[in-house]
Amino acid sequence: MRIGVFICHCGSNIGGTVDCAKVAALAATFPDVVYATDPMYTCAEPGQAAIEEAIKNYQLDGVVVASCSPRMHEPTFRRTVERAGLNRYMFEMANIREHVSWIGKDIEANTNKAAELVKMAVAKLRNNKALHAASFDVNKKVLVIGGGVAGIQAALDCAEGGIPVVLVEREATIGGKMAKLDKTFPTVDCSACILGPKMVDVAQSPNITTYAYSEIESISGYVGNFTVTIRKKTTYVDWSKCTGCGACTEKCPSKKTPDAFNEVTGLTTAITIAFPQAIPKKAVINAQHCKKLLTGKCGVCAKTCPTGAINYEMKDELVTETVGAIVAATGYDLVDWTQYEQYGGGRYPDVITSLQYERLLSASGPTGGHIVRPSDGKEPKNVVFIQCVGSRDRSIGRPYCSGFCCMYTAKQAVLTKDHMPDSQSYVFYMDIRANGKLYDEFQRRAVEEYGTEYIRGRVSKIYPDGKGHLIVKGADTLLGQAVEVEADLVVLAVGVEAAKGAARLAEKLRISYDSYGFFMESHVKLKPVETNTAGVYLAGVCQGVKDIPASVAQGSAAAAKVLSLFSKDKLQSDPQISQVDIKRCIACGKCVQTCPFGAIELFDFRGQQKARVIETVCQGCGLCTATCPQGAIQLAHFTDNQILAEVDALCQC
Amino acid sequence: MSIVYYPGCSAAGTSSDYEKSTQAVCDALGMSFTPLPDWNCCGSTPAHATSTELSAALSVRNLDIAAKMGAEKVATPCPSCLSNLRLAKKRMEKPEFRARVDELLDEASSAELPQTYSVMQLIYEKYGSEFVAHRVQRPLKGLKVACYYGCLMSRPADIMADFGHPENPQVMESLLRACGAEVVEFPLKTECCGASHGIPERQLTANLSGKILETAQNMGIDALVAACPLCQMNLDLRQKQAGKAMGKEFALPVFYYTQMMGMAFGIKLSALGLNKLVVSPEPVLKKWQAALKEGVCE
Amino acid sequence: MDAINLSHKDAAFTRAVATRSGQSVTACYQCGNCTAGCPAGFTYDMPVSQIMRGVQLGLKDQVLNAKSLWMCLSCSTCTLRCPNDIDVAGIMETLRHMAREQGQVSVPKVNKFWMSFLDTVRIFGRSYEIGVMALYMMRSLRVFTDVDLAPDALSKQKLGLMPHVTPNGGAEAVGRIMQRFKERADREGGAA
Amino acid sequence: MSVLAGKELRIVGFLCNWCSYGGADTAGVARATQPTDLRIVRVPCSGRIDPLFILRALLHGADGVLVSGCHPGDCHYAEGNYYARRRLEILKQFLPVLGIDPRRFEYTWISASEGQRWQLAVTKFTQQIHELGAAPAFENAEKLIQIADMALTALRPLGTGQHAALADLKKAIVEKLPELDCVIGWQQSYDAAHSAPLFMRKPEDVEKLVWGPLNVNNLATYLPQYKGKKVGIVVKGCDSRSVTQLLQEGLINRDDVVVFSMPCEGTLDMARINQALGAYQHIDKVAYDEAGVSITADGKEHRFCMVEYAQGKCYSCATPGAVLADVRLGTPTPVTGTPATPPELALLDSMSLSERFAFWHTQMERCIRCYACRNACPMCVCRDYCVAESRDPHWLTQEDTATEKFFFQTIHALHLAGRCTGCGECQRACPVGIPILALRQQIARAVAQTFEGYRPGMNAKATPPLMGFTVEENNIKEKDWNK
Repeated sequence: MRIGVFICHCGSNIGGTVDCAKVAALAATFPDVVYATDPMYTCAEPGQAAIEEAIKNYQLDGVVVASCSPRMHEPTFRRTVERAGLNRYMFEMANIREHVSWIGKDIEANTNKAAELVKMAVAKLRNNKALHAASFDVNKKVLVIGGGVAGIQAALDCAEGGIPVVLVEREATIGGKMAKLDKTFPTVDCSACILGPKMVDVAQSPNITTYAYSEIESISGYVGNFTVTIRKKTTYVDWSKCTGCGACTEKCPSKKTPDAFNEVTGLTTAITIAFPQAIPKKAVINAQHCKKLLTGKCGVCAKTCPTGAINYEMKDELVTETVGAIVAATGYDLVDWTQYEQYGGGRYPDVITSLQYERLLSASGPTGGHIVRPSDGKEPKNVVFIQCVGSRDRSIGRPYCSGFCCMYTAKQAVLTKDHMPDSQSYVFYMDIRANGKLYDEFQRRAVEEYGTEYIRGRVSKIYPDGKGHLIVKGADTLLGQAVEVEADLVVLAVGVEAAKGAARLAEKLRISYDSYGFFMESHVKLKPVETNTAGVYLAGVCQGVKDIPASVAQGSAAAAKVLSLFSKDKLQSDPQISQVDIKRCIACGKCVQTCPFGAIELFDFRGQQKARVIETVCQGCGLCTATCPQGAIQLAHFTDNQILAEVDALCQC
Repeated sequence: MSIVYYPGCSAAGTSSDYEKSTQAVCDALGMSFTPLPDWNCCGSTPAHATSTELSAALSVRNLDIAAKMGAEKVATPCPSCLSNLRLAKKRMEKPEFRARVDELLDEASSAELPQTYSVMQLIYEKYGSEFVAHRVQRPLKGLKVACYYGCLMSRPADIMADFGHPENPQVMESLLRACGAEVVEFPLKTECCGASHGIPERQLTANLSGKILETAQNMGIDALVAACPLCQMNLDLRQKQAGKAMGKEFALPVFYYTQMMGMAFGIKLSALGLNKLVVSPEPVLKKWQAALKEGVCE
Repeated sequence: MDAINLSHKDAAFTRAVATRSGQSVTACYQCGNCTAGCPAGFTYDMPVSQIMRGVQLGLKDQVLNAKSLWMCLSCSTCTLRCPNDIDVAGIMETLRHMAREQGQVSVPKVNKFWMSFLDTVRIFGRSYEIGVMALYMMRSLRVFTDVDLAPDALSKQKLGLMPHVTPNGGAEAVGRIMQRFKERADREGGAA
Repeated sequence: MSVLAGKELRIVGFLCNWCSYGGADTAGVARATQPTDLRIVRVPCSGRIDPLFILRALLHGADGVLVSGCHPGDCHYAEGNYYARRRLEILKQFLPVLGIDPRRFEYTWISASEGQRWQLAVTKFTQQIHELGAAPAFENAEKLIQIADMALTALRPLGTGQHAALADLKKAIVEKLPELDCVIGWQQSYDAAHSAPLFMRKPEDVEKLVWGPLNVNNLATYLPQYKGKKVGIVVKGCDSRSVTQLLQEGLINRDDVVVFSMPCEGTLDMARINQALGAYQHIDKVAYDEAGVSITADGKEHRFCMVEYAQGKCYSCATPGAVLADVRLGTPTPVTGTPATPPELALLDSMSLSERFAFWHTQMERCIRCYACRNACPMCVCRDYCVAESRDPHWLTQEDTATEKFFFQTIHALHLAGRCTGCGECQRACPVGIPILALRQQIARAVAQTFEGYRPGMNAKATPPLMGFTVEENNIKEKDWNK
């Protein structure tokens, strides 16, 4: 074999702490290595051209690049060697950046380590075989999980591109958090006025099938051919008959049901339509509060319904859809702020969340857009906003910034003054993060034109003074003093966290999530929409905190990814799958028993039982290879001999 | 195995009423303690403000005697002692620290030192509010009270995690509710009263106690209930000073929780040291007795 | 006010505070929660959050001279509510120890009260109120500051008039602890 | 390239591509400083990691091996790490009997976002390996010869089976024989002091059947080759466990096998008996009584008491009667007490790690690589496709070193993990008498401890522990790097 080795300096990223020239010199002495060099930037155009040239000039039949993580550039270099006529699997990478130069400063140790990693890569490459991808059909249909603004955008863009879309939403209506907002910053647009038309488009698009009040039960398959089971949760209302007329909600006697859409700022009926612009506009019975379901007596809604849609016997239903790609857009939930005992832990009615405040501000909210104190229904005068509740707080395990609270707080302060010109707003903040288009200007207006008092410091405690006020004890660090405000209403800018159940969904999607439950993108800078599972894309806050414009942009980006994936009629399968050596197989069935994907089957081969791999089902985990005692089933590109070669290259010296 | 009792210095002076009522309530519940012989002062704030090691040495001497008696737990009514004894045990887990402290002691301390608990926590964990309610003979009817723990009963949070939320403990509330009192949630229950600065910086203490008393009085309660000798002294003996600082006049009796429990258990008032309260408890007692009589008529 | 020259900051001081308290000083992002919650803050010459800032910047003299160190009540509200899990009260305590070692006691009466308290503990093994008072008055050269309380205090027997001596040599044992502590502190160069 | 003297040790890491390799990348991106000793082998999934890769590394010069995969529940391939967790845990418990410090191997779970956790794990593990120092080389181990003490108290009476219902058994076999291709039993071998397998096809063959302490062979070994044919087999209790295990793995069909059993009273340790008899010309007489056998060879009488000369496995045997049988004859043998550690394993237990290393090195120097151990094993089903003699995969070289031979023994032992019934045929078959059964016994002990007392060959319906998993493992603790 003739192997070429390229030790990348990556500017000073590697060159700074690894003697690349020395590594190249050492590499030249490794078995089968006929050419070794140390380019400055291997991944750049001249670097790649140099590889292609070397392949031709030195008749190389294998290439090792020692540079960054293969998770970053393995696909890049595979394409490079392919352009020069080699099989793309006749290529190995040694990670001497993330695993060497960036984690230690000892040049001698780093250089030695880099050389050994190259030696391992060469040893493995000597055992590599050319692999050829098979091609398979793509099911050009996409699943969008989550019907918030990001999911809506992704669904609409895909539908516009002619792709059938299955949109699954956990709640009874799409719209997500944005549907609950009164106005949006920095333009103070009416949220319902800009989101509403998009929701209607979803309802009217012939390409979009919406499953509201539904959740993902399970997902199997792989890029191009996923099979998804969707659990349609029991609504007790036959939606095929429900016209959304609302007659049932007028007659329902259980009028003290907490109103989830209004963030429990008000009450509703046990059978309810989330809000007038809901899509789909269908009724749902809340089983915890329905008299008929709790006691068996009532049935008013069934009597009222003009289409006979009510069905108290209804059960959850499972439906199966097959799709070729998936967009996860599951959004966020608010941090459980009641753990802040110093802010009353949820016991003071006049300490509310910013999302509850949105409902109070909203003309379609429980108070018709009048700001009143939940405790006594009176209009507040002094309104205190506290930022970073549940954000930038290590003590509760939420050290990250929630990104948009600074802006919506400024918006809410502005709206407060609009609603109640005599009111005075105070905002306790730590830093103002207003780095969007027109954002800082807007925040300054809140101060300069609306007279909002911004106080730089965190709040230590809120307590009722026993005379109807809430004492807010904070600090003004600019003044260097503790300060107090006698507040009538306190609004907490509660931070965001990954939506409940995000981790469980990630497991079903086989994608990673970070320690806070946000889904992991493929690369934090360069692949913010892709995941490490082919065919699964991300949009919106499920990937990390972001505001509406960013969520919409990512929704469109995810749709673009889906459309480009679907632009091909066939996809190439990953040839790194298991293969059975028929003569070694004794049909003991251990591989069949352990394969997580059911990708191995026994078949009759000239009168004898043998195992075989179903190519399109095998995902390439290699569990079977580790299970087979006689080594009869081998995972291509990670065979026993390849890994043994790596181990031996390291140990037998 | 036995629980060893560490009374703390104030038990013999400022808070002999706390001591008396604690003993009476424990007797009534059937909780027995072995006295810790030859105990010494934990050093309180002055010791730890001087040196962590000195403070630990003073505390460890007590824990060590208890350990050698085979004690499983140490009980103390005083939150300040509790905090010092617990911190000392925790810090002794570090070998370097232990070596430094052992150097100060007559002999090296036992490897395993017993953990310290407030008497309140022991009562609550051993008997629970249901049993306490069962023991009540003269429920605290008609009395609206607020609980005040002070700053050390539930803090520092990392060593007092077993007592409840450091901002909002509920043990005293449960016990007093079991005794029949109407207990209001007191938002300042763990705010500081000014502690031992009463002597050198009386204005500081007067201000802090004043704020607590003011909020408490605004809530329309009959009495404030405390669990710390120093807090009780600052809120009761210094109530006039606090009033002056706030420009108000307070007349809010400040009981120990054990006095309230003792009353409910039907223990003779003289055995509860109520005579030591500076702000007269008479209005509270009258209201209570009137409510009890009413109950009889019903 | 002269500008503080940060290029001369005392990095060793910052490190010493971090090591002795076991706390990460850099974790503080100056939110001011400690200042907001500090019950004694209104008596401070330098609020807690600024003490933390002073420590970060190595402003040793300014920090160790602060009266705040002596007005701190050790109630640990600052620690409890710190969003960065810093034991701020622990840092205040460390600073108090360091200040005393350097002989910088900016509020002598508080320290005198503490010393009086420890004296009674040293002699009797336990504290007793009249003893503390007497010693404190001698030290601070002032008469009983709480005269207004005397009638109530005395009539309600709030003050222990007799020292309660530990019975079985405990007082002597405590005396020996204090003695060893003092000797070691002298030896190690700190003023106890 | 050798290890940087005085600076580094040889540490090999096996990391799954999706979580832990990503976690190591995340640590790198965060510039999280780490010791430089570790070299990472990237694999798709922790389930891909054959424990033998780790042993290969440890026997060939690695001072430590660190494996890391996705957290249980988060596997990119849904279940791979659940299998890995069980296999790696058993490996960790296997290492000490080899003489390898189990602290030289750790496995952990680190997600792609946990750069800090990765930094902590690498730092702590490297520190742990530096505390242990460089691993001793197997080839350099000192000489150490020790022999197991066989004087043990048996859990059941040992005897010579003189009251066995042999006549009834023969009758039963003759009755069944017409439906069967053959029935496998024992007959006298080249002399009366030895037995050999007997394949009965005709009624007159049945007359040759013998029963007694000389019937040492585990006849279950022959069953897989009859797969598809109807056969009968005569079993001792221990043999029946092999039959059960073969059934569990589907290597034979229940409908095709008729099992004949009688309670076993123990078998003789032929290695010691042959040694006592020495070289002889002729066996004059073999006489049985209740307690033992008297063998007269060349006119000299040798007395072998069962309590003294039984096979090691017989002392701790708790299944003298068959676990499963179609025809069961004779009175069951009572079993009292709980099994003690078998003598071979007890010997290893009594040694230090370095003594075990020395012991095995000495023993492996004696190994002639005849593979008799493998050929005798009823569970060794690969036969002609054993990895020992293959180039693809190429696990073993033909180099005649103690290390290669020892590595073969570990391959055999790990391939049997959770499957070996402890019949001891491997050890009995060894012509040079290496106590290799101890390796299998250690794994059996680890499997029983980890999987709620699981014993292979007791239930044909059970799932072998290493072929399955549970989401929560009661007895497998996650490595806590903060300690």
